[in-house]
Amino acid sequence: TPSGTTSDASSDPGSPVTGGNLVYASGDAEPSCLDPHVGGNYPQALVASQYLETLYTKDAEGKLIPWLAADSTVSDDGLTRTVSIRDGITFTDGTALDAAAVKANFEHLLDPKTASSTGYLALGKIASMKAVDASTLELKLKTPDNSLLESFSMPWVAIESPTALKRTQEENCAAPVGTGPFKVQSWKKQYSVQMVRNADYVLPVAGAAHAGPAYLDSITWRFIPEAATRYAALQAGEVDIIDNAQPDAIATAVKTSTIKHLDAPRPGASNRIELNSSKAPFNDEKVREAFIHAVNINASVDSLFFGSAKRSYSPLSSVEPLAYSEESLFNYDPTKAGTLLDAAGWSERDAQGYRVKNGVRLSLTFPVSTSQSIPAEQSLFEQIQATAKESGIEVQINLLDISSWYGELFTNSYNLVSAPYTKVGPGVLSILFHSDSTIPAPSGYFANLSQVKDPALDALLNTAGSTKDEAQRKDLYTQAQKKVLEGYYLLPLYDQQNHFLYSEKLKNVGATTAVASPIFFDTWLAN
Amino acid sequence: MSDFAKIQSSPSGVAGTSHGTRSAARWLLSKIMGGIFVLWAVFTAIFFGLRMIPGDPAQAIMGGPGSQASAEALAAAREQYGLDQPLYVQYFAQLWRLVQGDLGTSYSLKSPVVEVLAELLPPTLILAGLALLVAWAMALVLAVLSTRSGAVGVALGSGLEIISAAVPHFWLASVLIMLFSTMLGWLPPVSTNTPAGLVLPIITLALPLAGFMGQVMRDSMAEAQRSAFALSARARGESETGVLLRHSLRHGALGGIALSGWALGSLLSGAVVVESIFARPGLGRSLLSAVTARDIPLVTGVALFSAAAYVLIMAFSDLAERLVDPRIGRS
Amino acid sequence: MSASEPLLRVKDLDVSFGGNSVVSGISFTVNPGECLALVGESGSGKSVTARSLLGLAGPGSHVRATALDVAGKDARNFSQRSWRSLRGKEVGFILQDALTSLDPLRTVGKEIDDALRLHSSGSGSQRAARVVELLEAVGLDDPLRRASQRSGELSGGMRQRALIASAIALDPLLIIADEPTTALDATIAASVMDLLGDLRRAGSGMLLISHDLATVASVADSIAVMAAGRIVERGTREQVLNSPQHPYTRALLAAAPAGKPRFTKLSPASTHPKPPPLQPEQATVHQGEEDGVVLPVLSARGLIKNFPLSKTENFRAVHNVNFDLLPGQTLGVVGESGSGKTTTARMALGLLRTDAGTVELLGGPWSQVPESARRNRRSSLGAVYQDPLSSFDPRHSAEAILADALSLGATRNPRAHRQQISELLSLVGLAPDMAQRRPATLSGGQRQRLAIARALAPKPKVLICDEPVSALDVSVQAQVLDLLDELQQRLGLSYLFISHDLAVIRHMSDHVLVMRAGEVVESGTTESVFTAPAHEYTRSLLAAAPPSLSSI
Amino acid sequence: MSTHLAKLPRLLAAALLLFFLLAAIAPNLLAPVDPLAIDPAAAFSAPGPGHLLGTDESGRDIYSRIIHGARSSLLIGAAATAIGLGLALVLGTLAGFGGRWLDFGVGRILEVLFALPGLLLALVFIALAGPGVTTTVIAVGLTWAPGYARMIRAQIIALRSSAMVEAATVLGRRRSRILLVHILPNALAPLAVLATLGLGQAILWAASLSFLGLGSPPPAPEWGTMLSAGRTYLSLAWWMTFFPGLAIVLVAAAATVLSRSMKAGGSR
Ligand SMILES: Nc1ncnc2c1ncn2[C@@H]1O[C@H](COP(=O)(O)OP(=O)(O)OP(=O)(O)O)[C@@H](O)[C@H]1O
Ligand SMILES: Nc1ncnc2c1ncn2[C@@H]1O[C@H](COP(=O)(O)OP(=O)(O)OP(=O)(O)O)[C@@H](O)[C@H]1O
Ligand SMILES: [Mg+2]
Ligand SMILES: [Mg+2]
Repeated sequence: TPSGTTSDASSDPGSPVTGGNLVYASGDAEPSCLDPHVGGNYPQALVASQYLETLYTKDAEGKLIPWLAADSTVSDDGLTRTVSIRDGITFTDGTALDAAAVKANFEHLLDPKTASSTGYLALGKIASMKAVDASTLELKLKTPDNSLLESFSMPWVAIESPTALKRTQEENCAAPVGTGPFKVQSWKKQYSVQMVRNADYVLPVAGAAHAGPAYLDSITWRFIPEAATRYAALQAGEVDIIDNAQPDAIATAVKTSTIKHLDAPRPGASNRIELNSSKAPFNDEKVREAFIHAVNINASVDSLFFGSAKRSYSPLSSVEPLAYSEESLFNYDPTKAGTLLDAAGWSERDAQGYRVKNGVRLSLTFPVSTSQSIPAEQSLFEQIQATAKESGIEVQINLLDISSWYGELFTNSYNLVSAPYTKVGPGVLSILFHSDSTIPAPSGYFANLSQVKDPALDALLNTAGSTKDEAQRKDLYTQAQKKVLEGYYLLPLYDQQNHFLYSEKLKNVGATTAVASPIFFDTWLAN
Repeated sequence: MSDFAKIQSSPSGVAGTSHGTRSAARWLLSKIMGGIFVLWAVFTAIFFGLRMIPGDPAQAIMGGPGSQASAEALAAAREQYGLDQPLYVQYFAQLWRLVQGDLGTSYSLKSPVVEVLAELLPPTLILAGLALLVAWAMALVLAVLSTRSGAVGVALGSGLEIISAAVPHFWLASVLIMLFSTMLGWLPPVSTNTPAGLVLPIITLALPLAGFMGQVMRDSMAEAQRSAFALSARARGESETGVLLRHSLRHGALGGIALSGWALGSLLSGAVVVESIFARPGLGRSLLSAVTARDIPLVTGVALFSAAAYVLIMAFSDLAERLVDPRIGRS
Repeated sequence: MSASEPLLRVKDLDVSFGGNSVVSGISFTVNPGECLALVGESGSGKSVTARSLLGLAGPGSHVRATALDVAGKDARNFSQRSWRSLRGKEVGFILQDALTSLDPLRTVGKEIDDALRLHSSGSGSQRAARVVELLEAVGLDDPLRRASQRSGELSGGMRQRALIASAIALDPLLIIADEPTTALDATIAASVMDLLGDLRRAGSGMLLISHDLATVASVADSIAVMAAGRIVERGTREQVLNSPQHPYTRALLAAAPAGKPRFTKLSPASTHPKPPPLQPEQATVHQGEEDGVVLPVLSARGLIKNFPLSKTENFRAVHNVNFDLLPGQTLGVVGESGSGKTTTARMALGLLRTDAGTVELLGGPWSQVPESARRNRRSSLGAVYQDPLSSFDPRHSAEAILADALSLGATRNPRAHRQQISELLSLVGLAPDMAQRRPATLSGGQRQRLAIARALAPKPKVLICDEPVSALDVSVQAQVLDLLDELQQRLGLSYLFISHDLAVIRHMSDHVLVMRAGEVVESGTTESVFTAPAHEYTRSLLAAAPPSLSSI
Repeated sequence: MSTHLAKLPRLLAAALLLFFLLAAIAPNLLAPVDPLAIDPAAAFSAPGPGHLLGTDESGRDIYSRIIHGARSSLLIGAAATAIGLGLALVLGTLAGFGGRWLDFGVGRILEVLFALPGLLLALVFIALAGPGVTTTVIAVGLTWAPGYARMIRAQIIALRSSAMVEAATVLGRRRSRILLVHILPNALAPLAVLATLGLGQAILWAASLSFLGLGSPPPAPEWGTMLSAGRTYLSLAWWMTFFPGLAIVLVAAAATVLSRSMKAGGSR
């Protein structure tokens, strides 16, 4: 369990019971493919964590540990990575796990036809690979990459049966084959994915609460997009656990004895608002700083999240060991905001009280994707809008469907945007703030949404990503974080929220993967 | 029939088809030809309409704009789905495939649209069908009760109808869930495989429809109650109940039948909301996600399906009208 | 109940709707085998009276009577159940509105069977046999098939008969027939009256309601005349018809055109204001006269109109019709419903293309030229329709309608034509304060006057009148006919006058055209056609007409 | 039933609509509190003396938002209805007065529009034009247009062969003039009834689109948006959904009552 995961599963769960069907209700969009290699988003990671396993993972303390891999070494120049694969593990279709299988997975991920985005990016530095023997895989890298093992811990690069991967993508999407404690049995579109226990499951390492197969017979993975319905279903006992729990539901649930709460913030970047520095008015650092002081985040977060979200002052998630926080930069100070804006030339006001410079209103466009933000977050944005108005800043929130939202980003039609990014390790900083990330992919996509283009920062990130020295890595990433925070490129809000509510009948909930998706190997349903 | 019902009711007049057709075969033929035309037109409209939506279809195939598909991957997808061809070639190719019963492969689900529809159609049909039945029953009961029970009954009945026809689906759904699941614990808030899971979705869908149909039916029934033939039935010694059951009810039903085409559209639109809220698999929900994901083949498939359903329903309601009302079809 | 006891005894019947008294203080009796006719103009309360006798006065009604004995029972405090046992069984009721009195969704057989079933008379098969028997009795051909048809498949006369069949199904002691012939044309009306006469001869008492004295003259034993909710005169048929006492009865009798020579007034002179003196230009008569030869103002040669029934079949609505309308004269067109009268008129008006043949107006080509060529000559040809209301734009006031017609469509602003409008209004006998009114707020007679005023506004030479009075009450009809007569005399108008009412045609026309199934079967001067009909159809038409009142 | 009692619903409906109309014209008169003013500390206050109808998740006054929301909600309803009617007028006139082929063509177009579920039409249109109030309005208008067009066409066809038009022809009036002076005005009259009814239904539709995330942009107090936002907090703060929902139901119902009584009055 990564650090930061808190579960109020208090006291002794009692003795385990074998059997039963767990009903999980997911509020995320139903994946179009159950194989997280294809595309690669969090909903896929959530469900795939039940039937797929990764080469590495994180232990309860948040330390990276080998999982399907036994060990890994890197050459001195950092360009050759050798991974040794654990013995005695078979996929649920009977295929044995070996180096060739892992190689087949990596090739699958790198094949354009697979259309992997997250996994593809994570393995982007691999130049070539070779299965030296059954248990040794040798990877040649284009440039050194010290976050490769962290990448290996993400479900998007989970290892699947090579035999199964040879099937058509349609078949593989419907029922990927892995080594996990459960296996996919059937998928009724828009309703549920049914998974059954993998009776032959072998735990890759010792250390879990028990060995052998999972306690639960099966898992029904339902898709219930409406938050209120999902919570009502949990209350009614129709489902046993729900994700994407709403803050108000959490607040009421923690007061009851029948519903328990699991808080598992996601790794990678924090949830933040990006300030687009590539165009007016945020190309002026003073205006960025002024905006950040003009909005009152803390009061809003407290009231909207009922204490379930802790304010963040870092570009990285609190579960990232290398996260650097700088609270002093982000205090609510409208007076200071006013001074800064006056200094930046936004001193006049128009009829509605908004600031004006050269006849142009200080107006910020804020596209918000309806599918990416929860209602509480949308309300937070509205409150930001309201407090910004007091300082004479107009914020225009555009609620958009996801396709249109990307359209706004690709055409640079935004001043503010919030786009969470999940990745294990501080390497996410390079994705989000390196100037290379301002160059759009063929799809138009780019991750550096604040559009920082700072050669010094680029250099810091480059060295931090390739150094073998852990201390230097930490120092460089801290400097990089300082730089983006002090440049007022982003307004951190809180960790990426990942709250689960579950029935008290469900025991031993809390184990998660490296990306904080829960796993139910040790979980059982009390009678 | 209320004016509102009139605008929504059977378009047989619009199509300009002559009702003077004496043979059933000709009637059938005209229905089939009309149906084929509608399907073709819907296909064409959707084909060109969707292509006007900004965004690259290849991008949609590769998992939407958020995915960082490589240029090669995009090109491969374009080729695989024939998107590299000129638009008219694509159009005729797709039309030809459509004639052969092939609706293409869904961009987002990566499986044949025909299969997706086959999987999602039954739950929606069950939901919509039952909702229609319940709506009919509720409308009839409301109409009969309020017609039978004097001024207060009429006021109460029409008040109920007007209010239930004015309730937004999603609001009703939320309130029903709060009431019957959270507070009373009688019914599951999400659809389940048990019949109990169908109750709330059906009520949500049926109630506004019932309100609407009730208004129309009661109008027709009230008109029948006031008519000369009702008076002559009374003069024959018929009781009020007899007049209602033997005469007015049919006229009320006729008003309801005329609404069935509209009801279908309303049910499908309502299904989008209801299926989302109650987490039911179905066509409505996939329509919403398909449009959001710019999944052109799936949107086309759903549109074609609902157009076909519309054509069928119209034919059936035409038939039903002819059965109930022999005036249609003659002269 | 003994034989001598009356079937119906009504004393001081009052009916009111929400405080509005509609019927007050009515008393009458009907004895077995007797036929009492209740006559009076529209709205006088006849139907309300009839419905009250069955407890069906309607929602919101308040019925009071000192005596109300129906079929020997005091019905004043009847429960719904007692009423139901009376209705259909002891009293058969034929509703005023025959065309809509049968449920269009049910078969005629079912409707008739209802009466039998409700009073539990016989088993299913017995009842079915009885239904067929009844349909046969009322003179429907192929009764077995008729029983399985719905009212929409029957003609008006057939529906009226089916309704009668359902009313007499249980051999009621008393039959109430409310306007049983109004909707029917002369031939069919006559046969329905015959049928009712047969029933009465079979021993039933009857209350016959009509607004037309001429129609009841042949059947009724005694007559009660109603006006404004009261009975103003009552007596035997001979008493009432031959020596009417009440002025209202006299007016009603005078209003019937039957047997009144041309240009005799049908309505009391006092009913409309005196027309203003003639203007010289309008007084010119015989415009078409040249060198002593009278040229027709409107003439038709070989008119043919076919309507497509299907792709292959055509229906001959008008076939080879010829006529000449002479200046200052009236050409009457008569014939049963569907004989092609209206179609002919529409062709003459240039509203319908002719399939063959020509129409000439004032000696110039009319039907063959395009509408644009006709447009500026339209002012010499006007039209008056059966239903004036629907021919007005409901949003316009009377004066706007007239202004539009006066200005040839240039304006609807009445100010420009104030003088002419008031002249027109007084010409047709409408009070000046009617100018502001919308057509819907006018009475039937007033509407028809307005329609005539509008038709006269462009100073036409020819008026085509298609059933201009058949929707009107006898007394109102009389006023309108008088008006048309008078206008013709004063303005020298020519009329093409269409009616199915022989009496009206005879009263109005100089020449007559008898049509049947699209063809003219006979034509000639009014006198010759009516006194010496040459064609057999004309003779049967004349025979079916109700006898003229003077002959009784 | 006494006439007073019969008139009561009509009076009530008229009063309600007038109230909301007043709210749309002069919201500050009825609700002086700023509908956008947030107060996180007072979030989720239950209805009471301070906040008549409670507050929402941002502590905004619900009563004030409903009153201030009347303008955009009614405007959405009215504009959508106007667009639907306008489009229908063109189509209906073409069909009813433009000759057989036009009639046939328009008839087919209408049939096809009918065969597409309204929501699909709206969704596709919103995808095409991007979300927003204008788009919503046009989308809802588009959805209703075929129905109105069919009505108008039927009206025009009925009028075209009416005695009124015949009388005008006999008086020598041109077709164009007959269309303008007699047919169109008379075809439109019954549409007033429909427009009233459509107003309520259009607001309902717009609300549904808001629920699907395609409505007006925040923080504008639009009823549908308020309704769908409050839905999340149903168990915590029922008043957040109940009152905006009530406003929608009341307006839609009042519009129905009014249009039905207009119709009854018109046919008399
Ligand atoms: N249900 C009713 N409510 C109110 N007024 C009514 C009702 N029924 C009839 N009346 C009024 O009663 C009066 C008499 O109507 P009734 O139908 O008896 O006339 P009538 O003599 O039969 O006329 P007609 O020859 O036109 O049939 C009319 O003024 C009519 O408007
Ligand atoms: N537009 C039309 N299309 C088809 N048939 C028509 C049309 N107009 C009239 N007819 C038919 O032509 C025949 C003559 O009709 P027309 O209206 O001229 O009769 P009429 O003598 O005026 O009858 P009535 O006395 O009932 O007014 C009827 O059978 C009628 O059904
Ligand atoms: Mg009457
Ligand atoms: Mg005629």
